[in-house]
Amino acid sequence: MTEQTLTVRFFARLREELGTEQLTLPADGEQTAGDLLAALASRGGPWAQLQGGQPVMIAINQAMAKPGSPVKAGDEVAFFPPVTGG
Amino acid sequence: MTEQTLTVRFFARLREELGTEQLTLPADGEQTAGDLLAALASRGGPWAQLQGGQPVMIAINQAMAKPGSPVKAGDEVAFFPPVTGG
Amino acid sequence: MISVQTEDFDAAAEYAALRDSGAGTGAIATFTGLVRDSGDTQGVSGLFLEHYPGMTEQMIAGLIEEASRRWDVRKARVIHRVGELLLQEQIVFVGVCSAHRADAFSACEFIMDALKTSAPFWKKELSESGEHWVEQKASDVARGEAWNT
Amino acid sequence: MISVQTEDFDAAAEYAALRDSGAGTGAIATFTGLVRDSGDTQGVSGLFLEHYPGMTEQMIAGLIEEASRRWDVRKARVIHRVGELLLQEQIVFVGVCSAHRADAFSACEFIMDALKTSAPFWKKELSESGEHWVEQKASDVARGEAWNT
Repeated sequence: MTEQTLTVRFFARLREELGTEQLTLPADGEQTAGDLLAALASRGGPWAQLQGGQPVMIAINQAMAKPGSPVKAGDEVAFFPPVTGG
Repeated sequence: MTEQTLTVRFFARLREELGTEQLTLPADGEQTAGDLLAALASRGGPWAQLQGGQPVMIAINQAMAKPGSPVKAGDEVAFFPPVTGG
Repeated sequence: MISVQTEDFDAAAEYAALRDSGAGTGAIATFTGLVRDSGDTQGVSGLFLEHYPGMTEQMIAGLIEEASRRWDVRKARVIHRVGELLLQEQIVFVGVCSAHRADAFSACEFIMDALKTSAPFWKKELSESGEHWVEQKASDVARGEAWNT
Repeated sequence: MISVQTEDFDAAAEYAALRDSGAGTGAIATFTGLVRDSGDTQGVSGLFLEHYPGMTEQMIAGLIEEASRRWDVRKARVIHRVGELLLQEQIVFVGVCSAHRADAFSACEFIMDALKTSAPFWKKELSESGEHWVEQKASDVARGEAWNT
């Protein structure tokens, strides 16, 4: 029962505006990345932008994912703005 | 009256097969590059390939030209196979 | 081979290593991106580049694999810098060697386009008036998607 | 700048010179062609390259001008070797720097494709069994013509 949490990471503009680089949250049974975003957005303040604001990209365990992708205990879920590398 | 000739140059496979790098020919009034090719082809032997053989490219004064392009005294006319650089 | 690093790179040494990759190589295409003033902001002095360690390297490896399935790729090299970079510094290097010219160009351009649209890097422009995150360009997204047709 | 020469070239020095071309440069694309065994002949040891002095340089200058009309080209460099070249030696270098990535790639590839189909160079393959002139490839002609659409 050591893995009943998941890790949430934020990058770039989101990391700065949320003032948060990483969170550990309880893993909540049948949950999608979109559910997680909605729960975080309901914190209000800068967190509200996670829903209905600028586009938010999602990665689960370092692979691109969609709002409907399931997340489970032990996962690393990341939220970030569209990438601008190169 | 110093310029009543034209220079004909051959490159690559043509230069080798004709055994000729350069010719000086009398400039013959109203003449095209194609006329010149036909006159050279009529020499027979390896020269016959200049008409009806493998494709022959034409340059006049170092710019690509066509069989119908006029040639005149003082011109440098070159015949060569399709290019294969790079 | 893939490197994500803060240090600058030696494009000459990278070219030499690509060239030294066997008798079948006939073509080497390289691309280097430099920090440029985007023109959107006054007095830009440089960039700060953030990335997602681990995921970045995995995604780039995936891009090289995909390029190798689509074209003849004898060797590919990708270097992407992160951290603070001044104007005119080198940001990114992509080098591909192939038997054939068209394959070298296509694979190099595909990897470079995909780096812009898929790999988790984010640029922040640093200027006299402060700093701001660069927005993704629609033209980059379109170029990335064009390879899927 | 255009060079047609028998000597080898230093791709690293060429890259450095391209990079040093002003603050607007964001992208440098390079292509290097190496002598490769075409696979058509047994025991190829190298090539002999003939050209039409004067006309070659004029045609390449025209290609660079055309590329500069079609794309953002800050600097372009073409080097083409002639004479006898062994397997794996460098034959040709095309480097373009531009403000933009897509322009650098397009201009570099356009010049390279046109070099294959328009510039008066001829290759002779040297092998154990003698030597023979390389025939023009239909695929090269098609690639050259594709830029005219």
